[in-house]
Amino acid sequence: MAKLVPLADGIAELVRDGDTVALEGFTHLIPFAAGHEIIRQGRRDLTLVRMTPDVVYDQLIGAGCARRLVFSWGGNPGVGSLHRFRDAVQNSWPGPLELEEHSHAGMANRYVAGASGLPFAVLRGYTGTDLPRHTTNIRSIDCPFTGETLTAVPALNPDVTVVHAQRADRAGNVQMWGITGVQKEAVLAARRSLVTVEEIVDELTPVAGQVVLPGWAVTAVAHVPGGAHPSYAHGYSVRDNAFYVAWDEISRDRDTFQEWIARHVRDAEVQA
Amino acid sequence: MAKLVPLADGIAELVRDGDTVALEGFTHLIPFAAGHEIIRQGRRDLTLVRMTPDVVYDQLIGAGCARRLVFSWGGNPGVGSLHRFRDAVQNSWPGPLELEEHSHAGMANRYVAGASGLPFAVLRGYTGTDLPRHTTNIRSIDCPFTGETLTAVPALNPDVTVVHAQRADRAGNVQMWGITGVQKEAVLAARRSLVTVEEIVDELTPVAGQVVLPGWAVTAVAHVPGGAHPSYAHGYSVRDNAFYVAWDEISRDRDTFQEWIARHVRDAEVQA
Amino acid sequence: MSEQYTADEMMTVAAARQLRAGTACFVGIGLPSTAANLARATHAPGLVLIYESGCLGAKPDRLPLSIGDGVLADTADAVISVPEVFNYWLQPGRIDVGFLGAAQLDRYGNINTTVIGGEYTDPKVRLPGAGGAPEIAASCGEVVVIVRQSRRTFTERVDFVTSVGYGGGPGDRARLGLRGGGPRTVITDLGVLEADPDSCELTLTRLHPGVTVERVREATGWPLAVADELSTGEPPTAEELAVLRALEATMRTAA
Amino acid sequence: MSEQYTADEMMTVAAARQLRAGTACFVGIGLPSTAANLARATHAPGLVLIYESGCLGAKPDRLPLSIGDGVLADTADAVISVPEVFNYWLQPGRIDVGFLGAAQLDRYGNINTTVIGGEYTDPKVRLPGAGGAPEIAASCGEVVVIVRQSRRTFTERVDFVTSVGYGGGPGDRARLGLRGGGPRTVITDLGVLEADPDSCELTLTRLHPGVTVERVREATGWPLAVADELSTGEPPTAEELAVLRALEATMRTAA
Repeated sequence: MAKLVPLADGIAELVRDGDTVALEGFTHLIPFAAGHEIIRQGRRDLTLVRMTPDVVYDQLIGAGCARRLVFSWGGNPGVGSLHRFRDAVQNSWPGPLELEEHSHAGMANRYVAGASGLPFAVLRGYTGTDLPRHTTNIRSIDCPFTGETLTAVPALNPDVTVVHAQRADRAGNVQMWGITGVQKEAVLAARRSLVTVEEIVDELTPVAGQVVLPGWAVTAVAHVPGGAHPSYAHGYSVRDNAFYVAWDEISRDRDTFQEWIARHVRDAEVQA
Repeated sequence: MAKLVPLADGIAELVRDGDTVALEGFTHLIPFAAGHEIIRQGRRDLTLVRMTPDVVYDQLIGAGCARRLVFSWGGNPGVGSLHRFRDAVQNSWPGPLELEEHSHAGMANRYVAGASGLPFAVLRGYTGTDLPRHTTNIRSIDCPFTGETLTAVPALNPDVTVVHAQRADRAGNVQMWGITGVQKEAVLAARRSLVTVEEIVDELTPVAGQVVLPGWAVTAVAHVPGGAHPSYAHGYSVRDNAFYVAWDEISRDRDTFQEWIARHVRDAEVQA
Repeated sequence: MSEQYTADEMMTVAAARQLRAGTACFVGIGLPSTAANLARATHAPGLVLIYESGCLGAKPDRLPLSIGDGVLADTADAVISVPEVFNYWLQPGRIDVGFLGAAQLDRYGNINTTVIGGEYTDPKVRLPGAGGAPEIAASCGEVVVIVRQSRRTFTERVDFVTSVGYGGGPGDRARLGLRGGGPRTVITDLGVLEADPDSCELTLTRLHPGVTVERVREATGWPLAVADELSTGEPPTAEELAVLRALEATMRTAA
Repeated sequence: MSEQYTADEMMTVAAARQLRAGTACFVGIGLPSTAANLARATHAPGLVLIYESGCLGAKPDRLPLSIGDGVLADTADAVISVPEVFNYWLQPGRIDVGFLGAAQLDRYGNINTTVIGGEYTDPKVRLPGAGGAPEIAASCGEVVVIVRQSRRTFTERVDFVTSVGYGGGPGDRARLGLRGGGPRTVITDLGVLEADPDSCELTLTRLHPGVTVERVREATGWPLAVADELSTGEPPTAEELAVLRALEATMRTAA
């Protein structure tokens, strides 16, 4: 059964310096509060894994938590570039950022292999692109029946995956709905997992489109209402699109970014 | 968009002599009425594919529709043997039945590969068993990253898959819920598909646990209330366990079986 | 304590006692499902039942009549697709205990549920086949086999290896790359056999009350290993019997 | 007909006109989503919109602000996982039309959205990267590229091949095993380019009203092929403009 823990304790216990960490959530249900707690606790040398390094990874990268990024699309959705990500890649600020770059199909399948206890996944992907030239983690494989050549990618098995969900019950069973992305796979692929939730309830009433993660497959659950802001939790909040737009300005300049992190993350009043 | 058709027309158009046919449904939602229509129309030389050749395939085999069976568990669930299946294998009655035998994990992954447009699937399976000795459709494959040896099975791509579902709307969008087994994969893996449904509605209201197949991914839909009997449709009917028990007696003897098929299938009053 | 009970009831109760709360258990219909539900209704309320139809954490209030019984979907924590059961839950080793039956079983716990006698293509008896068993046997933390004991079933050599136990003996599971622990325990209507940690051979470690070693030997088609410290199991308690019979009554009512 | 409109509006309208009812279309946020929703609201109400966030058959009544906008999940025929989008829907070739943007594009429709200038490990400009594009480009029945035309974007050689068009020319897609049709059409703010069926080279086939061939040549970083029968597209109709502007207004309100 998943333990119910305060967010700070969950991060302290489950996310360690040097870990491979996946914060997933596809536009919806992005675990921003957990990302901020990682910054507050000053984690270092993380390998950050995520299909779409959104503003949450821009913040972690700019705050100096990351050594390496494994990803498939690094932008501010609907707005433009991630300036901290770009500054790290182009100017090694605040430090160098090693990249391992994939396509969405490749990343999704890497999580699927990880969740399935397989060492690799097979897909029709990457062929003819320049992506395989920059990592040994994209290889070819021949079908043992037809002889056709396909692409193989290795399983992703993060040390810890963090996701946000709408609800959990007291046994740590987690329920999410709306766009649920690759979260089930990311949690099941990980050695440890932390789920932040909008609400803890006595009983999970069924919802159409729900994904349920049984408590015995989750390490810890933290009650963090609003923990996806500026992303959203379907049925609880709406996406703060204005913040995503504002982030473009905040993040463009190193000083402005650092002031924002100091005020809104490092020195922020945090619930116990 | 899927066409709405009478069952007889759907079978006449989509199921042809010599076809590879999958009727799926895992205990729940087994398309019995469609199976009976295949018998009535006298299809021959079918390769029948199904994880659990239940009573429905016992009937098709006994009625002489099948030349070959691809499966992973051939029993009368909770009751015992499938006598027509056994008689075909042990005594070639009413004709010889070629077998290709897998495990559930292998069959499920063969459908997944078929639905995914891949020629094969990889799993940890079959190792050390005698199953690979009897088919060339179970082979080994090495992970291009770790060197570990795993098992490969080829994709299943039936000529036609038939499933039963609770509801469809007039555009042929199909909705099923409860235990949904491998039906989505079986439909998506097939070249053509027919879905029989309990009800045609103006609008599909969301249901927890639903699987929705968009009408543009389905070939035809037929309105066949009760079309899963003696299996069941969650929310519409309950499993006729007494029939499954009675089938043991009906099917044990060739003559009793043939009388039953004559009376209840071949000469049955069928809705238009 | 002194109530009358059948050998099958003793077998089911012994199987239920193997299961501990907080573990996840892959159950098939029949004796495994009865035993698992008995455990959940008595000493192991937190036992997580997983049915291959896709029901994770099913909590049926009656015995399901098939692995696709609606009561399983209605009471499950999550209902998932069949590919997901095998790929995301069984294969990675998330399931602690797998329950299997057997038509034939050898001293290394290799199981046959496929064909008996004759050639594979022309068998004397055609059985249902593999189902989920090969991968349950491969991947669960441990396997518990429930099977009535007789010379026909407990054979020197199985006619077909449907599910691998310890193969030909020590080291074979590792050589084959099977990651689960294998058949640690075989529960029969006569007693309990456990795989010897060194030889991997199934060894009689416990007799059900009133059963003699001689009787178990007679029901075994190979020279049976018997533990030095052979114990006798407790008969079913009044509560175990009452709950078991109430569960079985729900099955008759529903059918 | 004689209303004022911008070059971007013309581009969006031209893209929308490419889409036919009854086809399934993989759309990203921005111009593709606007064009697809314009098509659905005008001549192609039966157009099936697929967003990589997992929304199949989304029918938003306003423009979504991200591919994970709640309005997409609320109005979709089905919401599925991201692995399922790529494995069950895109990869097997179920999707007729894929819409892509580009930071750089060459004459064979090869697309760069990864890095510009410098080395890959030390680029002048780091772009977002691949996302779903490589497999959209590989597997959709055909690809429509929407991109503003300039020498910076329409380059002799892309700095990084993120998504393959026709590779180095005829036969390359087949050699690479890419099963979709590739970039048949490129719609820009100046006109429409189509891949020549023989040479695979992007060829100017249509100008937007008021645009000259000379202007398109100047905005192209390679010697541009021009069709013998060069047509001029219709300007946006009053209805197209009204619907487009109403859609874009919903975006401003929501943000």
